[in-house]
Amino acid sequence: MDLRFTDDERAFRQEVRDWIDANLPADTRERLAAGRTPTKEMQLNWQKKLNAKGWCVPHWPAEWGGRSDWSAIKRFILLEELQGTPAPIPLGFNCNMLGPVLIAFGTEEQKKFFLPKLANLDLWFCQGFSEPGAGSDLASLKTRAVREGDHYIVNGQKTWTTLAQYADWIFLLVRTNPEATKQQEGISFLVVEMNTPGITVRPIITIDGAHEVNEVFFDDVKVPVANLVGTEHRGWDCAKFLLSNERTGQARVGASKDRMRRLKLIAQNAPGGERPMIEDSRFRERLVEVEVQLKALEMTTMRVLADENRQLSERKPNPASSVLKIRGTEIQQSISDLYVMAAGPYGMVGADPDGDRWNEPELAPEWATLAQPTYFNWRKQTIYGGSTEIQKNIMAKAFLGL
Amino acid sequence: MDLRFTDDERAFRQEVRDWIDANLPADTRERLAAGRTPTKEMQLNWQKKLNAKGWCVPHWPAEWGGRSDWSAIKRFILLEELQGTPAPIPLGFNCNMLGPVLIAFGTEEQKKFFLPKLANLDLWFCQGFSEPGAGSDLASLKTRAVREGDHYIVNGQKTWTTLAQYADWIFLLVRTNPEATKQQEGISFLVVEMNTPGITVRPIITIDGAHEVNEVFFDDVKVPVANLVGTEHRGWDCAKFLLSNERTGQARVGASKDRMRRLKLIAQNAPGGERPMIEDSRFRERLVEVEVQLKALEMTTMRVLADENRQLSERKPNPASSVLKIRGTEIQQSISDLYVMAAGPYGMVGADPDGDRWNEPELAPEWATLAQPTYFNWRKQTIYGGSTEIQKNIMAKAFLGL
Amino acid sequence: MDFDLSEDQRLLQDSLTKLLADKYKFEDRKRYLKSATYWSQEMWEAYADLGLLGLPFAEEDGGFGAGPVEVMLMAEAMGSAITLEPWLATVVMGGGFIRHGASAAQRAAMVPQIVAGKLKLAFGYTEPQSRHDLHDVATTAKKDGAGWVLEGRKGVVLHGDVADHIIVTARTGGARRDKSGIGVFLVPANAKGVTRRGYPTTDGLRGAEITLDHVSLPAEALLGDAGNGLALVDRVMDETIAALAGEALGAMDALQKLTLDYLKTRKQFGRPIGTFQSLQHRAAEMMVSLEEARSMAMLAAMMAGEADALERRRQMSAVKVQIGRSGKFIGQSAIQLHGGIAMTMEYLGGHYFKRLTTIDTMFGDADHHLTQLMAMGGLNQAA
Amino acid sequence: MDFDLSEDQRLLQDSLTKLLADKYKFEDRKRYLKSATYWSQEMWEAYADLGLLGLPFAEEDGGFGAGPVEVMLMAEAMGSAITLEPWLATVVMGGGFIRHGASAAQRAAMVPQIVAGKLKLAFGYTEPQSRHDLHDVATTAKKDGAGWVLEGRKGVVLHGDVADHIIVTARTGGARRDKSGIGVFLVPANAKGVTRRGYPTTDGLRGAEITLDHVSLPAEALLGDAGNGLALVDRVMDETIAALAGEALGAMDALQKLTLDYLKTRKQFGRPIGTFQSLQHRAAEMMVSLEEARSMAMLAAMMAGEADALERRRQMSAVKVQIGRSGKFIGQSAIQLHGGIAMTMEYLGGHYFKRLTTIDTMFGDADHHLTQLMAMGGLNQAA
Repeated sequence: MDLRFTDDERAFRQEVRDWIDANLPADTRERLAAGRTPTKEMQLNWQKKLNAKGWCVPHWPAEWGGRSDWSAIKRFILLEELQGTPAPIPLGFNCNMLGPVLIAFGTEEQKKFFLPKLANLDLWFCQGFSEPGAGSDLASLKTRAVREGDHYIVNGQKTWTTLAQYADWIFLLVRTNPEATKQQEGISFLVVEMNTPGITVRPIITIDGAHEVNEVFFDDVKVPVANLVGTEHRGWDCAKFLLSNERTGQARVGASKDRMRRLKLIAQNAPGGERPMIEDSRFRERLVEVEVQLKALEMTTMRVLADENRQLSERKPNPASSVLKIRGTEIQQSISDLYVMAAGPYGMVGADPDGDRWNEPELAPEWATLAQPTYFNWRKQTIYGGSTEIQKNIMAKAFLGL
Repeated sequence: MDLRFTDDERAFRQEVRDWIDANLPADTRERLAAGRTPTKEMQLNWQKKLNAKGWCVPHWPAEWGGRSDWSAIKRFILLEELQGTPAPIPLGFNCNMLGPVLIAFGTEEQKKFFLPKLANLDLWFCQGFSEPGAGSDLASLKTRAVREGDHYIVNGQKTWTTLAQYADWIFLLVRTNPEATKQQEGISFLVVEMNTPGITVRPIITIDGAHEVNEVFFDDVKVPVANLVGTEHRGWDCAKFLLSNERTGQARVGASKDRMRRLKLIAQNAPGGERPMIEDSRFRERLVEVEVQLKALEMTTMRVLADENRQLSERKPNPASSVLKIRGTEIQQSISDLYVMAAGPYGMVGADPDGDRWNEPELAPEWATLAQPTYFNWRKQTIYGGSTEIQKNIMAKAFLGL
Repeated sequence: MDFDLSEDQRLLQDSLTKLLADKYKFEDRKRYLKSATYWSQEMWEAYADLGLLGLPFAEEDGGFGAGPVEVMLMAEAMGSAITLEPWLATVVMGGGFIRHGASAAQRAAMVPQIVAGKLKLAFGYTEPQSRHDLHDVATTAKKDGAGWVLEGRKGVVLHGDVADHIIVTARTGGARRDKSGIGVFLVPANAKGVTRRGYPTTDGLRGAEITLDHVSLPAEALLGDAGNGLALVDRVMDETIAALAGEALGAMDALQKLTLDYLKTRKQFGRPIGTFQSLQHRAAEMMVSLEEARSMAMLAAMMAGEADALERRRQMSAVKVQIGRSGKFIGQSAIQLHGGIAMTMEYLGGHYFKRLTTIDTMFGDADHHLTQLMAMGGLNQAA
Repeated sequence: MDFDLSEDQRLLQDSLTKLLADKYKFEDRKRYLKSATYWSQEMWEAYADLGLLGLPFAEEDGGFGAGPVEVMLMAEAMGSAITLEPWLATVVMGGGFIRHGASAAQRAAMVPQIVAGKLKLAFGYTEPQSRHDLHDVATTAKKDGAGWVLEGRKGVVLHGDVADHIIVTARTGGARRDKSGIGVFLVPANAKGVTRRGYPTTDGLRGAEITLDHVSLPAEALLGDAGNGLALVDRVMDETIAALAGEALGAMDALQKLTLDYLKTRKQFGRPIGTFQSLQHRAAEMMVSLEEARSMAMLAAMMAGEADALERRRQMSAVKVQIGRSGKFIGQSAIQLHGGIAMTMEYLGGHYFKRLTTIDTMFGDADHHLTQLMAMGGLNQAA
């Protein structure tokens, strides 16, 4: 047992850091540092650079651009540095969700056509899983796909579709056999071009004023049968595989560390009564409480990574992995709450109703005006990707034997 | 809406306070102030005094010594002053549990025989409800009573029987009809003399080292049929009635206020590093947090009392009452935890294995050596009298409609 | 001790509740948000008709002489509809300064105007550096003959964009964070040197940044004592916190109801989600927290008029801590129990959550008041 | 980075786990508690046979040269059986002072004795006024020729009743709370002027009050520097906290398992209580808390040997905060999920709860270390 990073690992971290510094456009870094999401152009530009460097999909097999010589820890170091700079991270829908599914379940043609484009973000994918009636109970989805010759005819509605407004394609779950005895059976996994006739995207504006998610309507949408991934009616296998991937990413340790680092810097100057905010005892105490939790999360992430480093055959379900989503999201929410506290009354300055957020230094610092919207937005963390309640249900079954 | 105490109420409080000061023996007050329970003699002596004053059972009907001219608030003031002195409060088993049950369900003979003795503690009752297999699921009790002529023959086991070692009598639930279709049916409510042959009391020592609760075994115990309270097989009605009584007492606001007052005094001298403990910012913060919760609990108690002041016919189930048990017990536990914090390392000084607790000032102050045992003991608060989980289940049904 | 409402109180409560049920549905509110003022002039007039704008003013000044209990009841009703109008700013805050600080002549001139809905007020006390500290005042008031000249900036002034008069704190003496040397001034919004910029607050209400650039005011613009204005501010703030506690309570109560409805109707895994024990228990904890807030809002109404300022401030800090804690717990829990739906602008629930967040922020958040309470020795002073 | 145990580590762990499974059942423990020393001499000898008493000492001194990872593994196993023997006091605490503070001659004399189970040590640092502050030392050490004379009182000395030597802090200069002017002294328990009174601690272990009444000591009784002993104390304390984190982890893990077993077997309302979702979720939260503690215990083992004292103390404070928080949450939850049964002396569960409570108290509770961490600027210093 040796819990320190090796010299190699430390050297790699420095290499990543130097390369990011040399290549990341200043406007991208600034926008992300303020806690905002990258623009579409920023994401495209950066992911292509990363991919050219060979750092976009290291977890894929070598033949598809992956780096099988990398340890899980090395992959984590890259991710942590990207989150910590902060820089855009490779689009999850492409690289962590659809990519691995295609590698495991796709045909050779599908792999050849899609994988390079996913890595290079030549195609932007979004995810069509949730439906208005199927949230935590994903398997109760109702969107139908009926086979007619070489096509499926898809009808139904997806919701919470993140960045559908940017997407070229969507991967989705559809019900192909409504007669199946179990809900999980009779579901299929399709990929569909967003510009197919019959698809309508409607924005959902969230309480922070952002347009991040959408409803996607399917009205007699014709999808070639070749767009089926895996076996017909067995799409649930793909979905389960997809949802179990990349647990360590969910903890977002690098991002949280960066947010904390910035908050401490901010609080050294932000007004906090007699002294700067960092000297406020309640603030400092809450800050330190989160630091301790975050350190435990970081160590736990390492433990899970060490497991991922093992051969699949040696791996046992690791209860530590359950910490990652539950605490990782709680910590992110706590940090957003600390920003609200630090912002104080000026945190109430809201968005310009005519469009973009205020960003006029004479009114309030950008971090302060973003504090409450971010806090609002991050309530989603404990809801999506398997809510905290669902996580605990899973734990009770998988690890506790209850 | 006028939330202040009336002049009458204030005068009554002063009267109570003066009377307690004049009548409570110093050794009783000191023992209770240290956070210990009264000895049997102290309880007997004090309750008889209270009863002679007419202050023991004010909530009973006038013919049995009650004070129908008193408002619920007046009763509360008395209770709060007793808890706050602190002085022993009238034995709950006698005055708040069995007494009201007899008044509602007992025969004239039972009332005449028992009620005066209950009030005056001429008979000390204990409660035989819980069984090893019937905790939260009280109605699953297994102790049997089989009728044979003029007697029931009782066999079975009760547990968690508080102060059974002091008791002259026990009231208990027994199963008289094991064939009943619902668990709650076929249960009867009996009163039994503790010196009846076949009854064995075995102490349960709790983790704080105290002997407060017992197991009580019934081995062919002959109980006269005249000792049945209410209707045979309908004992659940008595039990439900009993459990729904005196919700406001469960909050123990007066006791918690007294414990907090003492803690603040203690902390003014207890070592806390450079300055006394009261100046320790974490301690003070936790203290103030509890003060706020306790104030909310006190106001909530008042609201529920105001309801109890209404005619029965006007009363609606008041969701505020659910706060009392849940938060009241949490607050008591939090206070016990604050004592542990204040005691610091000297809180680890444990009980003398040969008998009584250390009480030698040269070792550590008594409050400090009692801090951890009290903290251990008070974990029971959220377990007994309907655990917090059971309370939430009840709320979900009764108030939330879930 | 008596928790029942009087007949008059009940009538007042019913009339506003009925008005809001009728005219302040979620769709109405969306419409009001799109109007020129971002709130409803029509509702403002309806409040005037109901007498709500004159509620706390003395009858001899043209008001209705109601007390903190009535104010709390109205605030509670408004909270349950998350109303947008400048009632708190004009009647409770502004009105508080007029009641406790203005001369008889000023009251005679202003109160009837307020009561009629023709005069709106706002209170500016936050400054870029002040955070929640009411005594942190960099804005200066310099004597100029019989009058005063004000110079400085006030931020996040609730409804400062539409107020006819802005009441501001300004330093007449001493250093920036001294507790003495603070005066309270009544500044006509159209006075020369006053510029203001309105914006929405995060909860959809209105705030404004107000710049005072050599603003000349007559002697009577000073409300109360030139050097001891902080006591007046504290008094009005405590009344405001009491009203805000009522508003928070109304919002929490409505959000709790909305959540319970959702738990009963939303189905997942083939049954209403409200049948899942973990969600039932969370809902039960929300109710406990709600009832604590209700108790403390009542305490606030009881203590708002307390003469002992230290005792009053202690209790109000405790109230603000509770409101903040309950609001956060109920707000966060409601979102969590709803899932994604409550995170959309199109759903009412998220708007309560946002309002509860700003209610915590306003006049000092729970952490701030906890610290204040610690400094004041806590609630129950050791003998 | 590598979380796997080496073959040697695994063997060591297995041998102690096996020994304890065999000889440290709950009934055995009750028996040991009733023996003359209130712990088991037989087990002490068994630990010696396994090499546990010499674990961290250098091989050249007669030890086994093991590191903090091995110490943590042993402590974890002992925590899972809540062992009673003075291993932490003798080997980790006492041993720490011998390793880092004693001369080569002292080490040569003492280490083989310790390893053989023939010498027991204790560390006295608490004083009636000191609370958790290691630098708060009223006990004095006055120069007396080449030697020293000690005067004072040490309290709650873990296993001080049976130790052959008591290691104590004493003030060689400066004022009571100065961080300099503290020396560390090795005091034979049978020295003239030493009186001690043993008692059980709340968790069933042993503590002692030790009075030093004009105790004359030779020059070599001083371990390390006469005025800079605090650095030595800090170093040993940090190693002790790392071991204690392991012990806490063992206790939490065992208590969690016990609770899960109970949830699966105890029936109420006609079904195992572990089928109730609210209890499942509480158990899941316990597991999250347990895994956090496990991660931080590993961090402790990693940082126990860190040369940068400030960085080491920061991390150890974070560890102690986590251990305290997790121990309290898991302990309280375990009792709650069990119901009354876990509150009885006859049930194992409550004893874990009590031990976890004293583990939090020892060497500064979570609140103390949170405050320490705040004073040190937190874990991750702003750049």
